[in-house]
Amino acid sequence: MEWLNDFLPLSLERMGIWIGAICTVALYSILYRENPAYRLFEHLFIGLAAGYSLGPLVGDILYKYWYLPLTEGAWWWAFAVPFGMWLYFIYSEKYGWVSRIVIGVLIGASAGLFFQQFCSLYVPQIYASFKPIIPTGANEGLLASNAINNFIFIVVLLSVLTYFLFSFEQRGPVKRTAVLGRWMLMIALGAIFGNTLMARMALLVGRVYYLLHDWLMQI
Amino acid sequence: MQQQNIWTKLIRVDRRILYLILFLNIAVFLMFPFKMPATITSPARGLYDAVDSLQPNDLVMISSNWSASTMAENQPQLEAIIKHLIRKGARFTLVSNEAQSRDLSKRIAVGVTQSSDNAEYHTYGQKWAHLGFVTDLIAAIRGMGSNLSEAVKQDVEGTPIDQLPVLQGAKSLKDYKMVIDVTPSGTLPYWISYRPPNLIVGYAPTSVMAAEGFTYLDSKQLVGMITGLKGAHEYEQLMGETGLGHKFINAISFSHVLILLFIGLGNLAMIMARRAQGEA
Amino acid sequence: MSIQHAQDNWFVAILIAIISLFILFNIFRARKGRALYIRRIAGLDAIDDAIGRATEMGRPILLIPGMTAFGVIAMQSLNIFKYITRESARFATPMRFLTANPTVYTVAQETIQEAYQEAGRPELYEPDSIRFLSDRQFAFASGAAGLMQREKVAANFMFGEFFAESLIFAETGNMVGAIQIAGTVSTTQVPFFVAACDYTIIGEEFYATSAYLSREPVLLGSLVGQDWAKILFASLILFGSLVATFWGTDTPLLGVFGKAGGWDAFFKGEGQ
Amino acid sequence: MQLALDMSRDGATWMMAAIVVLAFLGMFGLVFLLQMLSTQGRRAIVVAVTFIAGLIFALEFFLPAQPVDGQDKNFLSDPTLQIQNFLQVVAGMALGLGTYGLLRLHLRNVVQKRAQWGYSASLLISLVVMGFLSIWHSLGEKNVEGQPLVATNETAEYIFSVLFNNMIVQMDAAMFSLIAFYIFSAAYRAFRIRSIEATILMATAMIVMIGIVPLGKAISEGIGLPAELPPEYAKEPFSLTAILYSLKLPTMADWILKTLNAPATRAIEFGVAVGGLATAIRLWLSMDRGLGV
Repeated sequence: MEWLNDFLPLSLERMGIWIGAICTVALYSILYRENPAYRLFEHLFIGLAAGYSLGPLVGDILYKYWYLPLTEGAWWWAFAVPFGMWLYFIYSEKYGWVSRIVIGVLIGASAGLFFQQFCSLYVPQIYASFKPIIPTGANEGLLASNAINNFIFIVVLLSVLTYFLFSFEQRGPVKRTAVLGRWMLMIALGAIFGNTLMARMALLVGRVYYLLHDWLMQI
Repeated sequence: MQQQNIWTKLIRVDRRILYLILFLNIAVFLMFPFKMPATITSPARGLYDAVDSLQPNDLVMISSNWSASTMAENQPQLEAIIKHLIRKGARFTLVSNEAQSRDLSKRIAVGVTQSSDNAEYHTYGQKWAHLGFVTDLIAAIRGMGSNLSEAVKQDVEGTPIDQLPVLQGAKSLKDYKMVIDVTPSGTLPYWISYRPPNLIVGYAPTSVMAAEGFTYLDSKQLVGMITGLKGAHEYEQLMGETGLGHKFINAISFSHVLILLFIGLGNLAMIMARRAQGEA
Repeated sequence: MSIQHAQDNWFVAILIAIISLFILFNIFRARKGRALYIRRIAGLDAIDDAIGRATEMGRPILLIPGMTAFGVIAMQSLNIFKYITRESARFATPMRFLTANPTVYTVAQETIQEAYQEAGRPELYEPDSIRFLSDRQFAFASGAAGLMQREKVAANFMFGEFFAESLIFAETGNMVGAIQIAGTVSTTQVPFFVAACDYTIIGEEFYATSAYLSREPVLLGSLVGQDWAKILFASLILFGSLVATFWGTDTPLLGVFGKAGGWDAFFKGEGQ
Repeated sequence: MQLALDMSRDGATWMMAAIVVLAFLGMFGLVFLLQMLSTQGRRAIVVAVTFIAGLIFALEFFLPAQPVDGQDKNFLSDPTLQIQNFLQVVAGMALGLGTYGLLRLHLRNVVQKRAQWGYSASLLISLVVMGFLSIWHSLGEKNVEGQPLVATNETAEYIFSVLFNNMIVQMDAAMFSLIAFYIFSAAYRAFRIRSIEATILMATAMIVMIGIVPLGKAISEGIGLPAELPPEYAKEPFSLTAILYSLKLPTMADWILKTLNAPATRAIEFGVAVGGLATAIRLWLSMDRGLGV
C-alpha cells in the first residue's frame, strides 16, 4: 500500500495536484452532460479569473502606467483615470452620451492605428506574391516544377480573391473562377483543420499525461 | 418501420462513446511508448540555422505569451530554444504579453539554465533576464524599440533595466539580433509590424497558428518556424537532444489515425444506410 | 525590414489614398441614390429563420463576439448584433450577449439598448442580458458553454474574432440543437465553424454582412469600393508576376510595390 | 489606501494628490458643462474627438520621420506612445465596469435567492477572495528603491498560488483540451461525402492530418516511396524518383500547405485587410450609423 500513501493528498504538493485533478475531472464531466459539479467549477472558474484580472489592472496598469508617471511629474496623467471613468456614465440616461466621447477616442485611435497595420502587414504580401510563372532566362535556378507551383499559387490567389467580389452578379468566366475559388477555399480550410488537429491532440495528451502521471502515478 | 440496422446506429452514435474511445486511445499510447523519427521541415531548419549562426553574447528577445493550456506545445519549444541559446553563449531576455506566462516562462528559464553546464547562466541577470509582463504588446514593442529602460522600467525582480548586467550596452531593441515569438495567439503580426527593421524574427507557434506563419515565411518576413510539439520534436532532433517532445508524439500520431478511421467508418455507414434505404 | 512609417515605401501611402478614394467615391455615389447590387451571401438569409425558430420555441438567442478586442472588428460585430437584436426585439425573443472584452461590453450596452429603441420595444431591454464573463479565454468559454446548456439556446450567432475556443461554442451549440451562424475574420477558426455550424461567413464576407443586412447606401457604396480595391490588388499581382517572369524577381521596379525600402531603391537608386 | 501610504513617505507628493483631486473634480465638472450642449453639439464633439484621435495616429504614420537613436521618429512618435499608455488606463477602467456588471448580476441572484443562487454565491466568494489576493500579490511584486511597495504575507501568497496555479491554470488547460474531443465529434459528423465542397474539405483534411505526423512518413516509406529527394533533382525535376517522392504523404501535405493553403489564406487576408480598412475609414469619419448620439 505504498502507492496509496504516495497517492493520497497527504502533503501540500499532493494536495495541489489533487485540486488540479478535481478541477480537470469536474470540467470534463460536461462531456457526459451538464451537471452540478460542472456548474460549480464553472462559476468558481469565472469568479477566480475575474478576481485575478484585478491584480494586473491595479499593479500593472494603474500603478505602472498611471501612478509611476504621475510621481515623475507628468501631471497630465492625472486625467487618464477620471476620463476613463466617464465610461461609467453609461448607466445614466441623462449623462450616458458622455461615455461616447471616451468610446469615440478609443474607436478613432484603433482606426488610426489600422493604417500602419494595413501597410506593414498586408502590403508586403502583395510584393511577396510576385512570382515567376514561366521558367525564362530572367530567373536563374528557377525549375520548371517551381514555376508550375508558382503558377498554381497565383491562380489560387486570384480565384479566391474573385470569390470575395460582392458588388456585381457573377456570370460566365467570373462565376466559374469564383466557384474554383470556393473550392480552393475549402482546400485551405481542410488543410487548416488537419494542421490544427495535432495541436489540439497535444493538449489532450498533456492533460491525460497530467492525470495519469502526476495524479494517478501510473506512468 | 425500418429496423435500426448497424449502419444507421453508427451514423447516430452517441458522441460520448467517441469521447471515451479517444481518451482510451491516448492513455494506451502514453503507457506503452515506442520510438519514431521525425521529418525535419524547412521552416524548422530555418530557425535552427538562424539561432545556430548567432555569435556569443548576441542578444535575443524571447517573446513568451503562452499559458498552461498550451503547455504541451509551447513548453518543449521554449526549452529547446533556450538550450540552444545557452549552447551558443548568446544573451537572452524574455518578455510576456500574458500575466500567467511571465511566471511560467521564468520558471522554465530558471529550470533550463540551472541544469545547464554553463555556469555563466546560473546567476539570474548575468546572461539572461525576464523583463516581465506587458499589457499592450504594440505599445511595448514600439516603446522598447526606442528606449528599453523607459518602456519596461524594471525587470521581473524589480531591478531597473539599466542596472541589469545582461543588458549592458543595449539601449533598445535595435541592439538585439533576433526576436523569437513563442506563442499560442496572434502576436506575430505585431512583432513583424512594429519591431525595429534590423531584428530578424523567428516563430514558435502552436500548430494552429502555423498556417498563418507560412505566408510570412514565404514573404521572408520570418526566418524560420517550429510548429507546435512536432516542431519542438524536430528541433530536439536537430540539436541531438531528447526532450518532452519524444514522449508525446506517438499518442498524437495514433489519435490522428483513430480520427481518420472514424471518418472512413462514418462515410461507409452513410453509404451503406443509403443503399439499405434504396432497397427497402 | 518592416514598414513603420509611410516613408519606408511611399507606395503604401499612394495605395491607401487610392483605396480611400475608391471607397469614398462609391459611398458618395450610393448616397446620391444610385442603386447598388450585392451578391447573395448564403447564411445571412438564414438569420431571420433562426430568430423565427427561437421565437416559436420560446428560447433565447445567443450573441457571441467571443474574444474580439475592442477595435475595428468589434465595431463591425456590434453592427451585426445590433441588426439581429432589432429583429429579435420585434418578436420579443429574449437574447443573451456574452463577451470577454470589457470595453466591448461597455459599448454593447449602448448598442443593444439602441437596437431595442429602434425596434420600438425599449421596455424589453434588460442590462443583465449583456454579460461580461471574464477576459480569460477559457473561463469565458466554460461560462458560455454552461449557459448554452442550461438555457438551451435556440439560435447561436458568433460574429467577430475567434481563437481556439471557437469549437467549444460551436459544438456545445450543436449539442443543444441550436441553429448556428458564425462569421469570422480569423481564418484559422473558419474550418471549425464550417464543420460544426449551419452557416459560416468567411473572411471579408464578415465585413459585407452589415451592408447585406441593412442595405444602407453608405455600406453598399463602401463595398463597391472594396471590390475595386481587390481588383486593383489582383491586377498588381498579375502585373508583378509578369514582370518577375520576364525580367526576374530582382527587378527593382517590383520592390516599389510593398517592399520596405523598395521605393527609394527604385527612384533614388539607394539600398542596392 | 495604497496611495495614502505612499503619500506619507514623501511630503512633496501631497502636491500630486492635490493634482489628482483637481483632475477628478475638473473632469467631472466638465461633464456638467458638456451637458449644456445641444444634441447637435454633442454629436459634433464625439465626431471631432474620434477624428482627432485617429488623425494623430494616422499622421504619425504618414508624416516623414528622421532617425533618432536608430529609430525613425517624427514629432508625433513619442506623443503617440504616451497616448497609447493613456488609452490603456482608460480601457482598464472598462474592466472595472465589466467586473461591476458581473458582481451586480450575481449579487442580485443571491440577495433575491433566485434559483441556483448557491452557484452565484460561490462565484462571488471566489471573485472577492481572488481579487483581494491578486491585487496584494501584484503590488507586493513591485518595489520602490529596493523596498516592496506593500509588505507581502507568506500565507496569503501561498493561497494565491494554489488558487492560481492549481485551479485557474489547471482549468484553463482542461477547457482547452476539451477541444480535442469536440474536434473528433465534429469531424466524425461533418466530414461526409455529401457535396463536392464537403468532399474537398474532407479529403484535404485527411491528407494533411496524416501527412504531418511522423506516422505519415513511416507509411509512405513503408510502401517503398523514396526517403530523400534525388540529388539530380535540379536537373531533372520530373524524374521517376522525384515524382514518387512527391507522392509521399508528408510531401503532399507540405505542398498543400505551401502552394494551395498559403495563397488561399493570403487572398482571405487581402479581403479582410480591405474590409478592415474600409471600416476603419468609415469609423474614423463617423460615417457608420452604429454609434450616433
